[in-house]
Parts: sequence; C-alpha cells; structure tokens
Amino acid sequence: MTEPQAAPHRSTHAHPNYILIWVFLAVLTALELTVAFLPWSKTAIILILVGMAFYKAALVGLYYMHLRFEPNRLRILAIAPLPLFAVLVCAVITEFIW
Amino acid sequence: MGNFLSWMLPPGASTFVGDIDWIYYLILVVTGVAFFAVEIALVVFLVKYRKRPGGKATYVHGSTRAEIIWTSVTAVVVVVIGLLSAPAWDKIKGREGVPPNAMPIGIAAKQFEWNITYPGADGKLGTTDDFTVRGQLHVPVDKPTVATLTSVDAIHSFFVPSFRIKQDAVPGMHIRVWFQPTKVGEYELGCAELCGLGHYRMRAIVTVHTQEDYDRWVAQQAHAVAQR
Amino acid sequence: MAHAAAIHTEDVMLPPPAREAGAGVYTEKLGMWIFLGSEVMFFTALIGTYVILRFAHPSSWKNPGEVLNIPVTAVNTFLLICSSVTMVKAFAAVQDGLLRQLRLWLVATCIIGASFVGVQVYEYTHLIEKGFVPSEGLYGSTFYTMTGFHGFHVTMGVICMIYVTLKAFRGKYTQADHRGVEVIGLYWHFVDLVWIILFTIVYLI
Amino acid sequence: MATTATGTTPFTYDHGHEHVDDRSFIRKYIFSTDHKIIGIQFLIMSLTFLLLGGMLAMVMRWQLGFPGKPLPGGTLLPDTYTSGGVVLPEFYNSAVTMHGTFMVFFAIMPLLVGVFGNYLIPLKIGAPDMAFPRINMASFWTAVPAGLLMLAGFFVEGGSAAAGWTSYAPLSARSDLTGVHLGQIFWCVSLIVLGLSSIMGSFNYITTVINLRAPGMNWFRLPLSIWALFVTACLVLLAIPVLSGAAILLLFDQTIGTHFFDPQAGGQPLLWQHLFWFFGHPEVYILILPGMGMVSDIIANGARKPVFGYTSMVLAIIAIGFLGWGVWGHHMFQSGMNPTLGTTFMISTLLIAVPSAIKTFNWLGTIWKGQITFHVPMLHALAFVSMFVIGGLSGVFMAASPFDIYIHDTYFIVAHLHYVLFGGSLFAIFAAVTYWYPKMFGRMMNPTVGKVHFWLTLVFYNCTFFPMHQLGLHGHMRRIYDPTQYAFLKDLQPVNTFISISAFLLFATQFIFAANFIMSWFKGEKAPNNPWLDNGLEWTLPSPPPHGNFATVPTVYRGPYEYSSPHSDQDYIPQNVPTPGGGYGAPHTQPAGD
Ligand code: HEA
Ligand code: HEA
Ligand code: CUA
Ligand SMILES: [Cu+2]
Repeated sequence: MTEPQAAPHRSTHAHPNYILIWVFLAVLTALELTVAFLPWSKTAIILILVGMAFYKAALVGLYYMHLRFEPNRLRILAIAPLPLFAVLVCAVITEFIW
Repeated sequence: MGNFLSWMLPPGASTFVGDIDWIYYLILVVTGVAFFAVEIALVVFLVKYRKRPGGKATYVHGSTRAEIIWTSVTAVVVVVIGLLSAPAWDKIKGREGVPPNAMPIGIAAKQFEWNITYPGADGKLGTTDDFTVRGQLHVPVDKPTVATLTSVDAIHSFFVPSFRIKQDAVPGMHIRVWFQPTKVGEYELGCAELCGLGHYRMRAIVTVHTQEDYDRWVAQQAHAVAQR
Repeated sequence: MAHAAAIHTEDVMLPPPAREAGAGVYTEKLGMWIFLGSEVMFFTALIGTYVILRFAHPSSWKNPGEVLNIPVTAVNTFLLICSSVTMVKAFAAVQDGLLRQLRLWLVATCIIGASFVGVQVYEYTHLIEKGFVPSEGLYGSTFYTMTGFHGFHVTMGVICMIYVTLKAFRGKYTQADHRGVEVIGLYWHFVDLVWIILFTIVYLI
Repeated sequence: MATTATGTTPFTYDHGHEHVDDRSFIRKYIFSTDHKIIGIQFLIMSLTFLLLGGMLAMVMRWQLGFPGKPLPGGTLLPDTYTSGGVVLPEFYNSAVTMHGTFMVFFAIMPLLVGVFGNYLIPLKIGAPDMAFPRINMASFWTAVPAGLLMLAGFFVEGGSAAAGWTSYAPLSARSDLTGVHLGQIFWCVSLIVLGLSSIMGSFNYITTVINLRAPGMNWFRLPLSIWALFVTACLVLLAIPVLSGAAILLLFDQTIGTHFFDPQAGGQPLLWQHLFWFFGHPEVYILILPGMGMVSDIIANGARKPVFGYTSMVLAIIAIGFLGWGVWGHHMFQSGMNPTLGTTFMISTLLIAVPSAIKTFNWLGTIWKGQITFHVPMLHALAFVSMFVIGGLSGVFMAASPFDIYIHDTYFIVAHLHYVLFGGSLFAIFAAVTYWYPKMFGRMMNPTVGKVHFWLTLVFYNCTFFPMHQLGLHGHMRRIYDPTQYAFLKDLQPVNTFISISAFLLFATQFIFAANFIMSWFKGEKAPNNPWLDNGLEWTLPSPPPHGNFATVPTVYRGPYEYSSPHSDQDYIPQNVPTPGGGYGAPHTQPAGD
C-alpha cells in the first residue's frame, strides 16, 4: 500500500471539551492523593482509589482515544483482552486463599 | 518386549491403584471406541469413495442433525469422565482427603537426594526423637502415611510409580501428600521434575514393612541416632 | 485457463457487496488498536504479577510515602496528564486544518513527555542512592520492573513523537490526511492510561 | 454484518496500473516487503531450525537407546559436551531444552504462522499485500537474530539453556543450580526478541484480514485456512506478550537480582508456571489451528466436495480460540496448586475436546461420498486427521487429573505431544508445503518421491512415538539422561532401543523430503496456475504470482469449497467466476493468470 489512503476524517462530531477533561483528570489525581493518606480502613481506601483510577482511565479511553465516537466493533476489540487479565489474576489468587 | 506393549498398567501397591486405575481403563475404552470409530470410518471412506472414472462427488454442505448429535454425545461423554474422576482427585490431592490417623513424615528434596525425616517412637514430627535418613523411605503397610514435601533448591517431584502417586516439591512451599501402601516389598522412588544435572539419578528406595518390622526398624534407627 | 465453465443455474449464494466492510476504520488506526491489545497483555503479565505477589506476600510492601517520593511522582503524573491534553489538542488542531497549532501542540507534547522521563530518571537515582534497589525484596523488584517498563514505553513514545513532529514541520499532515497524528496519539494516550493505573497501585496503595 | 457496506473504510489498491518490477536484488529477495518473499524467507529459516531440532533429537535418542555408548562423531564435540564420545548429562539437558525450544518456537510456529500466514492471507483474501508490508519485513528480520542468539547459547561458557523448554523457575533463574548462566539469559532474550517478531506479524495479519478483503469475500466465504490463521493471529497477539513479560521477569531474576520467582524473598516459583502456561496452552493451539485450517482446504480439494459443516468448522475454530485460555492449569496438576482449581481445570480441559471432535467428524463428513484423489498433500492431510486423533485422545487421559498423577512428566506426555505436534502440526506442514509449493516456486514437486517420503514417514513416525505411550504407562519419566539408573526401567530398555532405531530411520527419511524440496526448486516440472483445480483466489494467479498479486481487484462470488456443484460442468468453480445470468455484483474481472 504505497499510495496514501483517502482521508479518514469526517468531522461527524464537534470536539469534546478536552480542556475540561484535563481539569477533571487533574482534580481526580489531587483527590486520589488526599484519599491515599486518609486514616480510613485500608480496604476502603484501596477500593476508592482503584475506582477512581478506572474512572480516569475510562475518561482517557473514551475521550482522548475517542472510543466514544468509534464504531462498536472497534470498542469491543479495544476491551476484548481485559477479561483475560481477570481470568489470570482470579485463578492464580485462589492459590493463596485455600 | 511383548508384554511392555500391552495396554495394562503395571501392578501397583497402594490404595490409589484402586482409585486411579479404573479411570484409566474407563478412558481407554471410551477413547478406544472413538479411535476405532474414527480410523475405521476413515479407511472405509477412503476405499469406498476413492476416485472413479466419470464419478462425481455428492454435493452436500453438511447436516445440522449429525452435527448436533456428535457434538452433544462428545460433550456428555467428556463431562461424565470429568464427574467420575473428580472424587478420586479430591481424595488424593484434596485437603480433606488426608486420613486423620496418617503417620506424618517429612520429605526434604534437594539436588539430588531425598532426605526423609521420621517421627520416631512418639509418632509426632518436630520432637527430639525425630531422625532423618537419606535415600530410604520406610513405611508400614496398610497404614496411611502423610508426607510434608519441601525443597531447598529447584523443584523436584516425588514419584512412586507403584503407589500411583506423584507430587512436586516446590521450594518455599510445604505440600502434603499421602498414600497407603498395600503390599510389603521394595519399590523405587524417582524424581519426575527436571531439577538439574543429576535429575536422572535422584532415586531412592521405598521399603514397605509390616507394622512389626517397621517398629523394629524405627527402634534400630533411633538407637543409631542415640549412639551418635 | 479453462475457467469458462458452463454454469447453468443461479448460484445459491448472495451477491457480493461493493466492498467488504472491515472494521469501519482505516487500516493504520485499526492496526494500532490491535497492537494496543497486545500491549494490554504485556502489562497484564506485569501488573498481574504485581497483584498476585502482593496478595501472596503483603508484608513485603511499605506504606505509601515511606520509601517512594509521592510529591515528585504526583508532579510527574500531572505532567503526563498535561502531555495527553496537548496531544489531543494537536489532533483536534489538525482535524480543523490548523497546522501551525498542530506543530505547537506536538512540540509541547514532546517536551512534556521528555520531562516525564527526566523526572523518572531523577526519581530512580535518588531511590538508588537511598539504597532502594531492584534487588530490594519483592517491593523493589516489582517497583522497578513496572515503572521501568512504563518509562520505556514513554521513551519509545517520545522518539516516535519527535518523528511525527518533524513530519508535521515538513508539512506532511493535512486536514484531509493526518493518520500519523491520530495513530501516535492513540499510543500516547494508552501509555498515559497505563500510568494512571500504575500510579494508583504502585504509589498510593 | 459483513455484507452491509458502511462505506467508512477507504479501500484503495495500488495496482490499477501495469506493474514493472524494477526493485534491486536486495529489495526483491533480502529486504523484501513482498509477503510472498517473506513467507519463503520464513520457510527457509524454519526448515533450517527443524533440521537442527531433529539433529538434537538424534543425540537424545542415541543416549536413550544406547546409554554409555559413544555417540557416532561424538569425539568431535568439545569436552564440555561429551567425554570420550559419550554424551554428558550437561549436553543431554541442553539437547532436550533446545530441541523443544527450536521445534516449538523456531520451526513449527514460524512454519505455520510465519510461512503460511504470510503467504496465504493476502492471496486468499484478494489483497495486494499485507496491511503493513514494512512491518512485515521487520518481523522476519527480528526473528533471524532471535534464532541466532538462541543458537549462540551452544557456543558460550556453560552451554545453552538446560532447564527444559518450559524453563521452570527457580532452576532456570539460578545458575548455581544448573551451571548454565549465559545460555539461560540468551534463552530469555531470544524469546523476548522473537516475541516482538511474532507480535509484528500477528497484528499485521489481523488488520489485513479485517480490512483488506476483496469485495464479496465476506466472513463466511473465507477459506478455513484463513479463519484458522486469523484466530491463531489473535492468540499470538494476546499470548506472546505474556511470555515476553514472564521472560523479562525471569531475565531480571537472573541478572539484576530481583526476586519474582525466588521463594526466599517471598517470590513464587508457581507464578512462573502460571504465566508460562497461561501463554503456553494458547501456544499449543497456535501450533495446531493453522494446520487444521489448511488441512480442511486440502481435504475438500482432494475429496472434490464442499467442506462438511463449514459454519460449525468456523465456530469450532473460534471456540478453541476462546476455551484455550481457560485450561492452562492442566499442565500444573501435580505442581502443588490448589486442588479445587485443579478440578475446574480438569472440566474445562475435557470440554475442549468438543470443538476438536466437531472438526474431526466434519473432516470425515467431507470425505464421505467424495471422489477422493490421493495426491501427496491429500495423503499428508489424511495422516494429519488420523494422527491428530491419537494425540487428541491421549490428551483426554491426562485431562483426567487423577490419572495425570500417574502419567504426568512421563513418556506418555512425550508421546502425546509428538502425536499432536508431529502427527498433527508437522503432517499439516508437509501437506501445506507440498500443496502450495507449485504456487510458491512455480514448479511441481516430484509426486513419486513425495509418496515414498510420506509412507516411510508415516511408518517410522508411528514406530518412534507410539511405544512411548507404553513407556509412560510403565512410569518412564521424561527428561532423564539415563533410564537404566532405575531398576523398573531397565526392563524397558529394548523398547527404548527400538524407538531410537526408528527415530534414526525417521530422521533419514526426512532427507528424501529435503532432496525433493531442493531439487524441484531447480529441476521440477513447470507448474500450471491451478494444478489441483482449487477454487481459491491464489490459483487464479500465475505461479508464482507477481509482486502486488492481483492485476485487478478480484470480486468474490461464493465460498471456496464449491466442488462438484451441480451448477457447473466441471467439479470446481473458482471463487471469482461470476454466475452467468445472475446479473449481480461487480462485473467479471479477468483473472490475471488467463
Ligand atoms: C499441537 C499441540 C497440542 C494440542 C492440539 C494439544 C491438545 C490437547 N492436550 Fe496437550 N500438550 C501439548 C500439545 C498439544 N496438546 C504439549 C506440547 C504438551 C506438553 C508440554 C510439556 O510439558 O512439555 C501437552 C501436555 C498436555 C497436558 C499436560 C500433561 C502433563 O504434563 O501432565 C494435558 C493435560 O490435560 C494435555 C491435554 C490436552 C487435551 C485435552 C487436548 C485436546 O485439545 C485434544 C482434543 C482432541 C481430541 C479429543 C480428539 C478428537 C476427538 C474425537 C475423535 C471425539 C471423541 C473424543 C472423546 C469422546 C473424548 N496436554
Ligand atoms: C514440533 C515439535 C517437535 C518435533 C517435530 C519433534 C521431533 C522429534 N522429537 Fe521431540 N520434543 C518436542 C517437540 C518436537 N519433537 C518437545 C516440545 C519436547 C519437550 C522438550 C522438553 O522436555 O523440554 C520434545 C521432547 C522429546 C523427547 C523427550 C526427551 C526427554 O524428555 O528426555 C524425545 C525423546 O525421544 C524426543 C524425540 C524426538 C524425535 C526422535 C523427533 C523426530 O521426529 C525428529 C525427526 C527429524 C525431523 C523432523 C527433522 C527433519 C527435517 C529436515 C531434514 C529438514 C528439511 C530441510 C529442508 C527441506 C531444507 N523429543
Ligand atoms: Cu530432583 Cu529431578
Ligand atoms: Cu495444554
């Protein structure tokens, strides 16, 4: 494929407010830093922190990597490997709790 | 060489023979049927449908019914094999499987030897009358023995073919393995996991005694230890 | 060749469409997404190892802040987030045909990305001076492996980013065709995304 | 879904014009971006490694069949390998390790994925080349240094890696346990580099299959070989990075003193096994799926009949691809893993027999009521079916975890793995090489020599590996240098000798193939475009096809298995021949080969 392919882009959607998302990410990071040092139970902190991390990751994926605006097949392809992570970690962790 | 090409398992000497061997024969029959069915069908088709001048192959794309039949039959057969095997697995390797009255011993594997610690007269490990013997596993007949397997270097694997038992010894882990011999005699213990240069000769002798013999042997060893 | 087979009746199959639909996105982008799938599995091995080892041996880990320098890393995290927004701004600019802005945003991304790597090197040297080395138990082993491979990805990203930036200066990207910008952007955001996870599980938990 | 054109995919080919090939020799044959040349490059590389792996197998068989006897030519080897010509345990262990590593990673995997993935995918889907030809070239040129590095292990101090192809930690992590330091490091680095090569290849294949199919080549008209290669590429894409990750951890344990697998510092030896087999089981399906796909193509062709149950064949491939991720624990039944986990893995492993059964029965269905031509590829394909069944069925014994207690790490496993890998994968490779050889090199292989090679291989192969089942049933451990150390194995020594002699004959037989391969390249009869009267798109092209493949984009009108259709006088209709009077689709494009 040496010839350049035709333009991929059709501006079907206006740009999302990228700056706003950046503010969101920064604020969430600040919040994380606070939560991490609160005198709460370790489990609660871990759950909250992981939840926030996933939320931030989702923001990046959906807007910066514009998964929100992609066809469904591409979205499925993007998250397809995640169950494998779950399978591996869940199975191996049972090694230590029997 | 003839009898080595038989499909029978060699004779065994522990209660696991009864738990395991029939599963083997069951699978042998099931897979044997599958094997002959497939291979005979293959050969018959090859002969019957070989190219003939002017012949034309039948134009078919498949049969949903046939498809459903062989898929579900195979699924049922394998699930049944699994369900039938599961109890033996739980009994041999499961935590609850170890009989409570089993005699405890310690087996420490290291390159390339087996060091076996016996509980001495009091029947308990971790007491002063324990003693350790290298390369010799002595156990009483018809009594369960539970060994705690450890390793100090590589992974080894405790394998007594006649007892139908095999269990890896992993450094950093204390793995319990149990067995109950059923026949007095001498057997071989081998290492089944590649553990380095001497893996092929990491061998020990298993001696199954009658209870009296065993007690006598323990007393003798304890005496030897006391002498030192 | 004797393809002129006389065919009597109509074929049972459906007529072919004008073209095959594919994934609905252009090839380079599809390729990058698929490649990212394999990156996910690479980090699955590393992060999975971390989660498993930590679960199995929790006492090997210190409380957050005891060994690792959280303020420095927080700044670094902020840097990476900034570089993500500059990247996506570059993409938005080229979509709108604003090529001068494209170059500016790309240069900014390169600089911020490189600073991230710089700060990480600084962090490493200090930790090693303090005696926290990769052979320091499971904590050191996992810390250096995971952050190190992330840093390696950022470094690779910066190198590719410089290449894309140079191409942008040579006017290779237009409103009509700017696949390179979008594709490098996907990689860049992915690396940012991994850091979001790593920052939480390595530094804060 | 594929029949609805969304119109969002830009779809252009760069071959609307007459092609003048003015590339220099180096660009054409060495640093080529042409998928066909890259495929052939992979073919040469992997056959070389097949030969090396085979030579190591001969060393092992000599030692096992005649322990303590000097290896013929053994005195020529360095003192660290042999003593007075007799193989040393050091050499034996590295021979086993490198035999497994070469065969799996540098012979069978590149043969199936690197050679046929490259060669067949663009041709069979009607594309001009891969989606990323330069990355494709890079993929080959990363594989070569990886192979050389692996080979270099033999020439450094301490010798090559010697912890088995599975490199279980901590044996592989601590040089004080094996005496091998550099070799073990080379093993890790080489596999990491090879992983890069495989990943570059696989995302290329996936992208190509998704986005570059010719008009009309919808998902359910893809040849099964392409389906299988597609699913395989997905497995490679997702499994190989896990191996790379694990190998990196192991490398760090070996070199910079980390403790991932070191129990003294809280590391977990079993973690290595989990990571390795999480990769490793999908890997063994990587090693069989492309074979299954290509064999399906060849069997339909040989039987002159449509593949029986095309849709369920596709679904079975996909099912194997999915289920393959959930069974890795069956390699670890005796490792000290959680027994409850063991039960789960036993059930999932048994279930994976179901899609394989579907495939087996459908192959039988395909030859049923056919008009079977026994050309050489067909012979190998049929041998594949009958040998794979033996290997698959022996897998069921091990899947039953209680019985695996007895046969784990014995020659029963060795028998199983050679039945699936040689009886399966390698027969499929023989079938595929002989089938596509005319397309690749423009010449026919000699069919008589081919048949001699086939029959001798089939016989000696079974003589070599079948008795290994019995060795295993008598408790013969694997990876042991000298079985006569054990009293219960001494009696089995005649079997070992018999196996060794068969193995030597098997090895010798392969030179018939090598000779046929090499001679036909220069002296073979010129091949027509479509020697097997196959429907696939590649057969509409000249042999060998020109750079850029199709002069005009072919349009596909039907699936690839329309043999003996009542719609045709002949017993085949190429996929790109329209149905007269059908009046639909794009106008008939003249195949380039006419
Ligand atoms: C191409 C490679 C390949 C393939 C396809 C398979 C296929 C299978 N394998 Fe194999 N396996 C290996 C390569 C492969 N394996 C290798 C290399 C090792 C050793 C690794 C090492 O330790 O070095 C190994 C080891 C291995 C083990 C570990 C043994 C041990 O170490 O203790 C197990 C255990 O369950 C297993 C099981 C299976 C099963 C159930 C299948 C199934 O997929 C098979 C399914 C097929 C059939 C069942 C036949 C067709 C079906 C019918 C005809 C229908 C009728 C059938 C029934 C009613 C049952 N394999
Ligand atoms: C596809 C994989 C494959 C193949 C083809 C083979 C082929 C052979 N294997 Fe291998 N084997 C493995 C994969 C394979 N093996 C693996 C994974 C292991 C486990 C390793 C471990 O335990 O770590 C193993 C282990 C293994 C053992 C067990 C060792 C032990 O546990 O101690 C033995 C013992 O007999 C053995 C023997 C043989 C023999 C005699 C052949 C013969 O079939 C060899 C015949 C020769 C050839 C097939 C080469 C011919 C090629 C040519 C002549 C080239 C043609 C060239 C041109 C056209 C240019 N193998
Ligand atoms: Cu110990 Cu092998
Ligand atoms: Cu497996």
